[in-house]
Amino acid sequence: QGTVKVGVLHSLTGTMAISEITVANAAQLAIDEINAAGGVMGRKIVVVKEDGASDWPTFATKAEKLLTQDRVATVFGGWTSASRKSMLPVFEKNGGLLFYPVQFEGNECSPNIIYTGAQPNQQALPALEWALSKGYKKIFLLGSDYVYPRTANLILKKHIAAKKATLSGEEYVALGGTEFSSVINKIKAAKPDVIINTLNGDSNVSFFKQYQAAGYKASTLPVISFSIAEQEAQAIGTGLLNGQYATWNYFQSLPNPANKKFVAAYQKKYGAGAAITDPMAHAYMDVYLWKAAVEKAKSFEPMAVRKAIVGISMDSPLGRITVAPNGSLTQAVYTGVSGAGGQFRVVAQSKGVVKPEPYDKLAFPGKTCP
Amino acid sequence: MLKLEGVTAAYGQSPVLFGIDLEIADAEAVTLIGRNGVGKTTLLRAITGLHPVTGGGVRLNGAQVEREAAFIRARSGLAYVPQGRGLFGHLTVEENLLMGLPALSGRATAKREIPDLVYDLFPICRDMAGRRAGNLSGGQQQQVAIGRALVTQPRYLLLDEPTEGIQPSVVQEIEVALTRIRTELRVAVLLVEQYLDFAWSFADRYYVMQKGRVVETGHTADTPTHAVQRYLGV
Amino acid sequence: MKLSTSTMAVIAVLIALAFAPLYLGAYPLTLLGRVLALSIAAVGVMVVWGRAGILSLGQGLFFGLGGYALAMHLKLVATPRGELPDFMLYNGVEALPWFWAPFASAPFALAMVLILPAAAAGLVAWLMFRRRITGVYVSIITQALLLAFVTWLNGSQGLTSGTNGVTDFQTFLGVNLRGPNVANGLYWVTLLFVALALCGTALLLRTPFGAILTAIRDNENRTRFLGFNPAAFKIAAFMLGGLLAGVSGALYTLHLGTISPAMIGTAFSIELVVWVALGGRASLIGAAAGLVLGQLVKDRISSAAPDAWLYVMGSLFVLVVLVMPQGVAGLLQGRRRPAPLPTPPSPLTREVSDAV
Amino acid sequence: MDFTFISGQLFTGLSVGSILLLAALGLALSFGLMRVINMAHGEFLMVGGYLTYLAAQWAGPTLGDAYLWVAFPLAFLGAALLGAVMEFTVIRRLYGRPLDTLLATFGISLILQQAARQLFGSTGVPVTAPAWLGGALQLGDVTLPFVRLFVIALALIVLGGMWWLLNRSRFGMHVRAVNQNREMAAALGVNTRSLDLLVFALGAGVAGAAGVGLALIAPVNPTVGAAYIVNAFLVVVVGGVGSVLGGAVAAVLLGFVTALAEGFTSVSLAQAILLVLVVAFLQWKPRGLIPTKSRALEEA
Amino acid sequence: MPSDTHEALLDVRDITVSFDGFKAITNLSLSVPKGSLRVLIGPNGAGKSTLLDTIIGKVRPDTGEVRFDGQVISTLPEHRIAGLGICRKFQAPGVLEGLSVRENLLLTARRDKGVLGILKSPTRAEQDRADELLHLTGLTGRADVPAALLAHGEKQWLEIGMVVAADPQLLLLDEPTAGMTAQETAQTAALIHTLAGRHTVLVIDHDMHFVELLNAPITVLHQGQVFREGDLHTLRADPDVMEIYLGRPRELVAHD
Ligand SMILES: Nc1ncnc2c1ncn2[C@@H]1O[C@H](COP(=O)(O)OP(=O)(O)OP(=O)(O)O)[C@@H](O)[C@H]1O
Ligand SMILES: Nc1ncnc2c1ncn2[C@@H]1O[C@H](COP(=O)(O)OP(=O)(O)OP(=O)(O)O)[C@@H](O)[C@H]1O
Ligand SMILES: NC(N)=O
Ligand SMILES: [Mg+2]
Ligand SMILES: [Mg+2]
Repeated sequence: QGTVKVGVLHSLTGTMAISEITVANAAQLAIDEINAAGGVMGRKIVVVKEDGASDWPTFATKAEKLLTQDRVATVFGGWTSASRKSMLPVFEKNGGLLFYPVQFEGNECSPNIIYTGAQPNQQALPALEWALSKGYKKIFLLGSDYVYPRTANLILKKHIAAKKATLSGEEYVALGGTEFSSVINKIKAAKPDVIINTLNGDSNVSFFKQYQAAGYKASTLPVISFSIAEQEAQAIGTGLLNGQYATWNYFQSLPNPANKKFVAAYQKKYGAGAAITDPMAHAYMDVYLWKAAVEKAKSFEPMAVRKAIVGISMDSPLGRITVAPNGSLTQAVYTGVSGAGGQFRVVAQSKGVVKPEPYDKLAFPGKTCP
Repeated sequence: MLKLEGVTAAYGQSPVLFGIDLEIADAEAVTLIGRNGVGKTTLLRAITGLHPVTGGGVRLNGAQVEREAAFIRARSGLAYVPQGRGLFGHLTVEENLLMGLPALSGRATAKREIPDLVYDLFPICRDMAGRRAGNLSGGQQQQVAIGRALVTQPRYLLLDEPTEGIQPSVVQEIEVALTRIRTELRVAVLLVEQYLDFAWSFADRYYVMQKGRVVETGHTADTPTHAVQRYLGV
Repeated sequence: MKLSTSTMAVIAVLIALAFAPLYLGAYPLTLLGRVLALSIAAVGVMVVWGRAGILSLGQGLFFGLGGYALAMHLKLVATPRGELPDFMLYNGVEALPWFWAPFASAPFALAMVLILPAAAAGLVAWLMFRRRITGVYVSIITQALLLAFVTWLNGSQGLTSGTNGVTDFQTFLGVNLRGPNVANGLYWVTLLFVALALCGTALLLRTPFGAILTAIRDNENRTRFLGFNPAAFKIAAFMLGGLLAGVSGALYTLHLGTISPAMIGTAFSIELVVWVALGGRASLIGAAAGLVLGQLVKDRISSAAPDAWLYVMGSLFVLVVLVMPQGVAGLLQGRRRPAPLPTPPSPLTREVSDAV
Repeated sequence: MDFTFISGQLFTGLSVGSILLLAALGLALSFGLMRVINMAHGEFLMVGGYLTYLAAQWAGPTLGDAYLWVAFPLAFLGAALLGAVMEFTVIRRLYGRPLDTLLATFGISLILQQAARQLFGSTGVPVTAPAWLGGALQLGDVTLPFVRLFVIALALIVLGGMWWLLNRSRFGMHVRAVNQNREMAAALGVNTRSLDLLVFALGAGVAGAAGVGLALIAPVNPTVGAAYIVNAFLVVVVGGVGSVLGGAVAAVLLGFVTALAEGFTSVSLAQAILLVLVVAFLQWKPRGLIPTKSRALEEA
Repeated sequence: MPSDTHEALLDVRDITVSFDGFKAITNLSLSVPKGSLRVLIGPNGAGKSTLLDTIIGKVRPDTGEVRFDGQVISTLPEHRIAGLGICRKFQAPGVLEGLSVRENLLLTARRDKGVLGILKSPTRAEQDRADELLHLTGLTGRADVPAALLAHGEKQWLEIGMVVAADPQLLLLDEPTAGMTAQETAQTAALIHTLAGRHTVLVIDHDMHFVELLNAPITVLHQGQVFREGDLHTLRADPDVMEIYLGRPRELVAHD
């Protein structure tokens, strides 16, 4: 009676743990804060934490467990699109609700998932716009070989063509790949103005080390990354990343009061130097979003919450956000430049907030969410 | 003096040796005979430390060694030529001989090289020095194996059926060589052998084993071979 | 035929399992069904490794072929007529690839669930055993082939949906996979297949086929000079292992509602082997039970203490190999028959043998 | 395809080859000689990487870029120590059972990865190459980064040392003898236990030192070892198990094949192409480039 | 003693075998008539085992060919050669260690050795044959013991039993008495006599007592070539044979 269970399902082990543990921490922080403030509709939140172990079927299995055995009211979790895709049928079958905090490739709108990370039009396209506005006309697309980079680049290519810019090359490296000699050689031959980088995880470390060894720097060939946030920047070593760009809906350096409070609280709990990233901020905010929706619906019933959540608007560390009918967020987009301590300084931002578009109009004409 | 006192040994749960007593004086030649499977090889392995004893004692020059590792016993002067010869097939003949040198570590007196006597006794060791030992024929391997045992400058030499598969003239050479080893180097020899004529002409004393036990012992000079034949028959 | 106590115990367990839906909750039942589906692959590992001595680290390849064969059908069924599967659309594929088309037919797809893995295993085995590749070479080659397959799956998103795998199925043979009673039905079907795999393999290994596999494992050359063609028997065993892995993959896909490269990769394939080692590579029941119990324990511990889990699993790998090389089953029957595996009898005589 | 690109790819082949070789060299001892399928080999590389990071942390402030010269001995000794512990507790019970060592060492690799994760966090740690390795040699239009040249040199030095040790030294002869017939070697006075320990530790140490080189161009994180392990084994198998030189040739060959495949198809396809080519090659030469008859391996 | 090739069951024609440039067999020809018993002796390293290796397909001749019953077999895969009815006992015993003694005999006794044929259980006749051989080799008490646990000599016996169980037309026995006692050697000789006639037997051994008991034509091999052919008595008197092979061993002195 006095409690409500929620699931937190991230990879705590395996390759993805590098990114997901801190995301789980951020969700936990929000839950702790809410509990300290009296809970949700008078009930304390009890967390059931599960490990997706960087293994997609494990995500599905654990989701099944959370929904059918623990009977949680909602789940916060997932990072890779693959993990989300494998959980999706489980949520649909059992009528559960999942908050997914990471930027993704769009092309999906399950009624059982709240996609709070950026849609392609909230990260990739604004980054392209910004690059073009800076006069970078020859664009090299580099990504990890999986769905998000491939689809994001498919969309980018349509827009590059439409904007009469030049695609000077496109390469994919297997997830976790560490060897970039050939890629750099190809880049050298292609002579692009800018690289749009959708490499994920550790590959970025190798790439930037080898990019620098080959004599490149931000001033000669800038790189705009979509999967490098403050935490990854620390791992790469800030010396290597200096002056490079990233585009997100959030940076740790955002000056808004909600963010100041969030950063302080997180660092108090997890260590003073802890880096804070866009997916973490989304995960943190997701918990508050869910709370608001529950209170609006006056019910923990997932489908009632899903219904109530549309239209909710709040001031979060990301700034002002609103939930659109398709279950994604209307949010602002920032491009930052990497500087000391792995922090990004915002150099450009969207005019106001950007509405989420799960299906890119150019790449997938006629497709919309039901 | 090499002395066994009530040695027992087993393979897993099944005992194979039941209290073996056996003694070899310095420079003595002793033969150990018995039918297939009575435990002769196991006994030699127990003496060298390659097979653990489950009871009893092994004394080497007065020291209890039954708990010592095989390499320690080798360094105290025990050399072994196993059934099947145990050469390092991928190493050359010369390297095989050199592999006898580690047994000299810790022995101050020893010269760390292959004694000329080895080449003298077994010219094949020189003729085939660069060949891979695994490619030699059986008889050639046997000679290299004994030669290698001599490189260790042993006081006790244990030989497991050294004439098995060896051509008659080489058997004779081996007999000559073993006799010289005994007399010139004063090495004691324990010879496991099925070839009775050879064993009898070589050894001073004999032990007969049956089903894991020593059932008879004596001097070869006093006992005609046919007197021990019954232990070897069906 | 008189039944031994162990056979009776197995039958009792199977009966108990058959009634599991009556006494297990929804999640435990789902979980049990899944690991039972996997145990069929474990039976295959037992044959290939436990008996024939071939350690394949690429069983995921055959598991995946079975799984993908079924998944392609399920995906086509879930796609509206005249349209392309969604992931193809997002990857700019314009027409249904030729090798997808026939999978629209259920009988074809079901046949492929059996044929594809068995044929692929046969081909791989033929390539290796024809050239007398043995031992760890086989392990490394199978792992490399699996990796190549996984890399290709990941890299060919328009054809395979890449990392995401094939997902979002709706119906199978007219049954709504998200319907209310599907769970029990699927569980029973799985159990039926497990029983079939166990009985069929047990019967097969009782014939001299089982003995010849052991003979080949111990001394391949000798069997050759006795007039047997070891390659043929090894290929047969490998195909059986592949077939069982394929069936297992298809059932698992049905259970999970998705199949993706991550499910069939090297980690999966090695884990499969380890659970078999835990249960007992020389024993059918041991292999299957090792997998089922191993997976259930994994589920428990990884929920309770995710950080500790890898330590537990890692230590388990080490301990199984060190303390019980014949697995739990080996411990149980240790009294009856000395295990010949761990002590190669006499390296001394072996070294110079004419490599028989 | 222009000349610059092609010469660039040739250099890529060489440097990929040198990395493969570095990753594989320790295996020449543990796998090539001792027939231990050490799936935790990658974790020795990882340990080398973390120790490089620590060396930079401790020695960096005082020594500056010279921290690298502290890193090599530290990584070598650290990994060797770990290898020794592993041999002492696990491996020595498994000689003659290569497939079992594979499983046990896979378990150890899981443990080491998790330990690294808990000690250093799942995010990798940054290692930056010394400034004097920062530049590049410019040959016409072709850029040869110093870091790459350094890694190639490192691979050559380690290769030469290992070759001498195994084929020319007394120690190497003992090692080969022990691994053919452990019992007989013991019966000849070789302390096989300590020799095994030494050899395995040495293999681990070599991997640790190689890890320093890798840390200069690749990430240092808990899973980095796993990224190299399969390729390292392929190098040994293609080269011919037991042959250090075969391994070297194989590494360079695989490097060139990779560079060609990456250059002329796409980087993502290259790995699959490489793996299939390796399997095809083994059809042709099942025992690798320089075969040694190795019964221990076949009888597994 | 050259024999008509039509009668010869085994006909080795002018073969040369070399290993890394070293010629183990040089232009060797040998033919063995059907139903006969032939003994092969010669110094260690003469190439005797290599000749058997070549017959069973373990090594391939560089030049020349091996014919069996008129058919060229030196190009066939090993199992096919065995399938034609050639079975060899190796110098070092090669039994199937993971199988029991009885299983060893049953497997070799099978007629159908194909993948599908193997699924049939052993026939009554095969089982009886196995029991008979267990008795003959003195291994009845060890029937259910894994062959790995046998002593060296017991393995020798088991392998002899296996060769007999295979019931081949041509038996190749490489030093069957190595490590046997004198009595066992005599038993083996007796056994071989019962086999000759129905089977063709080629025996290699260094034990002259045994060779004497076999009482069969002898071929002496030396440096990969046929050196002499004849009976034991003639050969013993031949100084060249004495020089390269027999030496002046004790038994010669004793018997002369
Ligand atoms: N590795 C082993 N495991 C189990 N039992 C064994 C093993 N090796 C030998 N035995 C058994 O131990 C007993 C003694 O064997 P051992 O080899 O010592 O006999 P042996 O007297 O040397 O015979 P042979 O004359 O045939 O060489 C035999 O009964 C044999 O079956
Ligand atoms: N695989 C091989 N590689 C290289 N040389 C070999 C190989 N096999 C045999 N030889 C060589 O061929 C020659 C003949 O060897 P083989 O084993 O046939 O002799 P053998 O007559 O059987 O001798 P033994 O009576 O000692 O058994 C020997 O000199 C041997 O070194
Ligand atoms: N959705 C992603 N970044 O995989
Ligand atoms: Mg013996
Ligand atoms: Mg021979």
